[in-house]
Amino acid sequence: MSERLLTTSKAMAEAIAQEMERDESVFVLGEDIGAYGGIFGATEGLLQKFGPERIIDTPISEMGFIGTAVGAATEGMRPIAELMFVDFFGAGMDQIYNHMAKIHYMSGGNTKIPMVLMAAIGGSYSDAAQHSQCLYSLFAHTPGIKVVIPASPYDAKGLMTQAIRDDSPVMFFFHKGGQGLGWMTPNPRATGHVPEESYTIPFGKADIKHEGSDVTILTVSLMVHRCLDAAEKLAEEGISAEVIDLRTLVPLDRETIINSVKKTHRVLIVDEDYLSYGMSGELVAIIAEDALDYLDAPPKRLAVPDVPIPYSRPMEQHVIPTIDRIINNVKELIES
Amino acid sequence: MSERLLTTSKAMAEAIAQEMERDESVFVLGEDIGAYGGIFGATEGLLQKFGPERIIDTPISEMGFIGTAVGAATEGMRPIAELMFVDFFGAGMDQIYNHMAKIHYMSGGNTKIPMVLMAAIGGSYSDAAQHSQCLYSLFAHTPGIKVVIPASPYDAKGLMTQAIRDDSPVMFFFHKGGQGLGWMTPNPRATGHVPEESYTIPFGKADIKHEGSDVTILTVSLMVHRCLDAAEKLAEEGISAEVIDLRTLVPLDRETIINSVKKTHRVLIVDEDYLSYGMSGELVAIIAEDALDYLDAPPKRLAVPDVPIPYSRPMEQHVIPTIDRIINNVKELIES
Amino acid sequence: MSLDKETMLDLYRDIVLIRTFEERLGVIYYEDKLPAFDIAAGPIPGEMHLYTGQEAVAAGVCAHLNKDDPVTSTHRPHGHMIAKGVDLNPMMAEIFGKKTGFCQGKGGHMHLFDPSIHFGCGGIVGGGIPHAVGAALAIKMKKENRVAVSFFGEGAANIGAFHESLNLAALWDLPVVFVVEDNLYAISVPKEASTSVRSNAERGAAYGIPAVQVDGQDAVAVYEAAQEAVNRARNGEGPTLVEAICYRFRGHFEGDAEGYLQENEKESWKEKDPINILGGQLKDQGWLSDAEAEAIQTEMNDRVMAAEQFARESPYPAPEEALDHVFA
Amino acid sequence: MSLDKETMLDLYRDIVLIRTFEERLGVIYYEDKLPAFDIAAGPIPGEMHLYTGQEAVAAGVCAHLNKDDPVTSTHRPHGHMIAKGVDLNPMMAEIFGKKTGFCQGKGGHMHLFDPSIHFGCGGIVGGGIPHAVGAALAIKMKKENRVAVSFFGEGAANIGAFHESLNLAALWDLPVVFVVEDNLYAISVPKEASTSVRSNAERGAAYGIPAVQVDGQDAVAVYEAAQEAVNRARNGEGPTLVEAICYRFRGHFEGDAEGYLQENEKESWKEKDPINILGGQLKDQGWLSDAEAEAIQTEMNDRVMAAEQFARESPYPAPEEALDHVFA
Ligand SMILES: Cc1ncc(C[n+]2csc(CCOP(=O)(O)OP(=O)(O)O)c2C)c(N)n1
Ligand SMILES: Cc1ncc(C[n+]2csc(CCOP(=O)(O)OP(=O)(O)O)c2C)c(N)n1
Ligand SMILES: [Mg+2]
Ligand SMILES: [Mg+2]
Repeated sequence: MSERLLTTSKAMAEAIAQEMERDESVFVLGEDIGAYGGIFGATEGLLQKFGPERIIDTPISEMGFIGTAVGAATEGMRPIAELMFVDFFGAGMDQIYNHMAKIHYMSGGNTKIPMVLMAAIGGSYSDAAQHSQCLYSLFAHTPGIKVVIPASPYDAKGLMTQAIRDDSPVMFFFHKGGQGLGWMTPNPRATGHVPEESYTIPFGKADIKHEGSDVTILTVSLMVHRCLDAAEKLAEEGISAEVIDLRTLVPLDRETIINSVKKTHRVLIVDEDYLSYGMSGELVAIIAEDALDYLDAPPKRLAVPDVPIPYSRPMEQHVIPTIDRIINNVKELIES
Repeated sequence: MSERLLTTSKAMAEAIAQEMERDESVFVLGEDIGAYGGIFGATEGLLQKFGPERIIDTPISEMGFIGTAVGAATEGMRPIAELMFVDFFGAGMDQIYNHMAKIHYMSGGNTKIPMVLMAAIGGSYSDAAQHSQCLYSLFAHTPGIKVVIPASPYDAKGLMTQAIRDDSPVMFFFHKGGQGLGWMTPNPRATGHVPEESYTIPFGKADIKHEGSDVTILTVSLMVHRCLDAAEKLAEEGISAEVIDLRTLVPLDRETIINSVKKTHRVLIVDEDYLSYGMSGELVAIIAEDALDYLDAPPKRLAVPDVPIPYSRPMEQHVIPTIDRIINNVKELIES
Repeated sequence: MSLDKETMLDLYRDIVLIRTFEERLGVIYYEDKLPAFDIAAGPIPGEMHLYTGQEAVAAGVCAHLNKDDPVTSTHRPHGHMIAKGVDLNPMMAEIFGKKTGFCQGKGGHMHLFDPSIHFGCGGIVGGGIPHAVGAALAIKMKKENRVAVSFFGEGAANIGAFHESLNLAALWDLPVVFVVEDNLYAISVPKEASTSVRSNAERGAAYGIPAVQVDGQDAVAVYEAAQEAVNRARNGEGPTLVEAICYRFRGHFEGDAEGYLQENEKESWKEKDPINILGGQLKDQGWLSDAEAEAIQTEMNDRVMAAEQFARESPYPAPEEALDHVFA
Repeated sequence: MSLDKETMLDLYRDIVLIRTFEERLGVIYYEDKLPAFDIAAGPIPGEMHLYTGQEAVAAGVCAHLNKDDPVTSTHRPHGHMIAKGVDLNPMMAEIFGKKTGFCQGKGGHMHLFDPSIHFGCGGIVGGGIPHAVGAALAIKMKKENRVAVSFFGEGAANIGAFHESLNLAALWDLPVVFVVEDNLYAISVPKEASTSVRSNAERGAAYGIPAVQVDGQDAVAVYEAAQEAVNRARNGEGPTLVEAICYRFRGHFEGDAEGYLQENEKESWKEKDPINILGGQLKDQGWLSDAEAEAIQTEMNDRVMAAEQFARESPYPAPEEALDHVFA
């Protein structure tokens, strides 16, 4: 009997639908999440299932509708707000940063904000500087927000269900190139087995998506796919790379990272976010803190080299990590 | 003949005044920067000198007036916008992040945004979670913004003059506790010699504010003051700490950092911003990349432990680095 | 002026209580801060924004609210919270940063949260307006007949969140009342320098929201305008914008030199003290004797003193508690 | 309908040029993307928002502008840029991501900057509105008599930046014209679901800004409304809000399935094609023969083809150029 295959976007929509059936207080709001089904398909079919009272198309008012979600959460609802592209965060950042993330703490725990803010990330399709960013590092730097970044349909469903049930604010980042959309570059890893019944994946558990012994590769999101492709090619050359999908940056699975580095003694971080003052630096730092003496070579970081994402294809491919550059970095690391 | 002493706020106002006299296209806009002289004194006396046409009090419209500054910059002006508390960035973040920082790049260099966005940072006076943040790491993570953080009146004037003359957007962060304001906790290091004539300090040059040989302390802003106090106390115990004031995070003076670490073999980073995914991680990362074999102990990070800033004094003092905790961290580092 | 004795006396008692609370804070705040003012020192460190002078607005609006009607407030929240019927002890304790405060010392004067009266506030201008919209949306989704109220200043009416919130509330026909307290200034910036129309009530039309301007120093006038607005919301007839013209008798925050004021401006406004206006109306009716006014003042002094004593005697949180409550 | 032949023919030529440019892009865009649509493939990858159907608005407004009048636009910028008098070659080259583009390939279709005509745009809704305010402030500070214009959609009128910008422009009495192009939708969200008033012109009163609604399919009507607005700004009489009711004949972006449309909605709007409306008016006057119309179409075909050829023959930037231009 064959497994049921789903795209990531359908896996997300299924998780949301199952939680909405389970819990009346769950609802979704955002731009084009109703009739359109979400620009990236994350809410496809939900309007038909649950109607406009619980699947609410909003005006272009990020500050307003994210703040609305925060306010509804203080009154016992469990809102899911979609930001569409994460690049639009700036239009609603005050509500994200000073309210969603801080109210529970400022209230000494007497006021909970159980909400999910989901957003599409990433580039490699020439959408340029204002529609191709990742930015998860910004939010991982913010106390009070859990940061979830699935890289497979299975993880997307389990982590979304977990996020909706969590009593803290969760930002859920999905990569446009990993949704399995008909209009994006085909990506076999965007479709996979997803159980029909509801299930959760705990936060703070990284997933070793490819075991290896020569080098540890730490990454998230679409870069997991590229690192897996790279690992397969490297295997053909006898290089054994361990690809760790962190899955959540907050909480972070420090233990899995450190154990792998202690095993391989070499680490490459692959990050589609900007290089400096972000995820890649933090990961190097915790390794230097907990596994300094195990390192046979300086950790390497492959990330967007502190430039906005350029439009033109040759330039964009130069700044977003590619399979070839991942392979080359691993080889340099092995040789060093 | 005795040196002229100035507070940091007066040094900033003097730099702005001298540049406004020098260049007609320089003007200031923001909330309470006119008659009030800026909540933190950075524009004191400017309204009287230059009038309301060039010293413009704005409504509470961060998105509007920061975007106004961006637009004026595209038409040849050199605006200085004051955000008051950096904590308010969220109300104008889209203009900062997607426009101020990116227009020059997106335009292929055909459109310059020569503007300064200045903001007060920091806590230690019980202003709680929404008025005590530092957040410079967020902006240092953003390609296209230069990040300047002076720690003395002399540096404040020279770096402000440099910032105003720079053709790229500059964010200028000054610490409330370092302004030398009459209503803040007295801070001798907030007053110092400032030459009357105009001068500049180049970006990307860290300043070794206290030479030492046993341990390197990397820091910025008010934490420079606390690290200097700590270094003096440590000296009495025969521990020689080198305190490096980074002064600008973008560009970063990698060379001075690496050279010091190669000399001391031990490094402590003291950061009033949140611990994870920020400045402290980036600094550890570049040291691990360039000086791994010189480290006699894992680098240490003393920063706000990923919590919002609590209001109540005992809790706030527990999360913002203090002289005592700096001293203890140095000793642990020496002993390890 | 058509209210019954009970109602007017309740308003009067609220106003006197708020005034007494604020003026007492205005004394405590300076303990150990002078002679050389140090904002970080004393039993109540940090910024302090007092509501003295605007009491009639909070009292007149909250008189129509039940404990379970959500209210969002600002950096100047004490009056709204007291009018909403808060327990003064944990409120004062929070302002003192004590473990017995509503927020266990994490919030302080600008960040007071009391779920038992559905009250929240914050230090970011405009930040609370969308929260009231969200609370009203929750109410509508649950088919309850509660009403959400958002208080904010005329300065906040120029920030984007105001526009987005009023549009959403009108679009979705939500049970929410927006109360603009126009006290003429945003810190030092006068309304003429911040607001392109004479009255924020004129902005209701941009959303199809009924709007009304009222004398914010006159509790009865506020009461009547708020009654209509709250009833409209409770009856499912959507949002209202209430603009109350008022004045703060103290600086924007304690320590404000107020160099931006016109000469005699404050003095002339003090002739419109809400306590005297309402007190006069009560006395005209023969509903309040000097002795009764005395008695009310004494009662409120006692209540505030009791709260102060509770706060002073309460312990501080342990330093390590700073690490709690980041996540639920 | 009171314009002279020259003016009307100029409008007609602008509209035909924009239409020809957009419809050609609508063909090129799909090269190498089909049969299985891949947004990343082909000579023009990424999103593509075309202006077809709304040409009369750009033409009617920009007819009153000089090269040095700043214009800020949106994610749907081609029409405004062409009406502003752009050189088509570097514009097309930028859309192709070539080194010869205005932005050397860094911007692309949503991020076109040409300082020689003081034009900028961007992909963030509402992002350009404050830029026009800032440009107008610069003009006022320099005591010039230029005028800034900001184009944006009815969807953008619900974001905070709209509110803040109009308030600032009115407060400071700036030479700026705000043009809301109401094409009934923000992607899939119809105006009724996004806007709490029938007409955004009603929102001018919230800022004391004169506002006018005009038929955006009728170039002459737009021209006349814009004339008054631009003159008002040039004469130092402050901002104006112009609302143009219009319709996009293609999806929000290429690839849009448009499942959200009403039946026959688009067909009926196509009866209001700005080319036919203006063309009809010209023909009624005897100012445009079929042959002349043909000739204009042919000329515009040639211009667009020349730009396309220039773009296709231009080199791509070198990959390493991605590292340039982060800082000035
Ligand atoms: C987004 C934001 N910008 C600026 C500030 C600084 N600030 C605090 S209160 C205030 C004035 C508020 O004026 P108004 O809304 O009229 O309220 P009032 O103080 O008069 O009661 C300002 C500018 C802030 N807290 N938040
Ligand atoms: C701040 C922000 N939110 C959302 C989007 C996504 N988005 C791009 S265009 C668009 C619709 C804009 O509608 P409108 O302003 O009416 O312009 P139109 O597309 O109709 O020309 C949306 C929601 C964005 N680019 N920026
Ligand atoms: Mg006010
Ligand atoms: Mg539209």
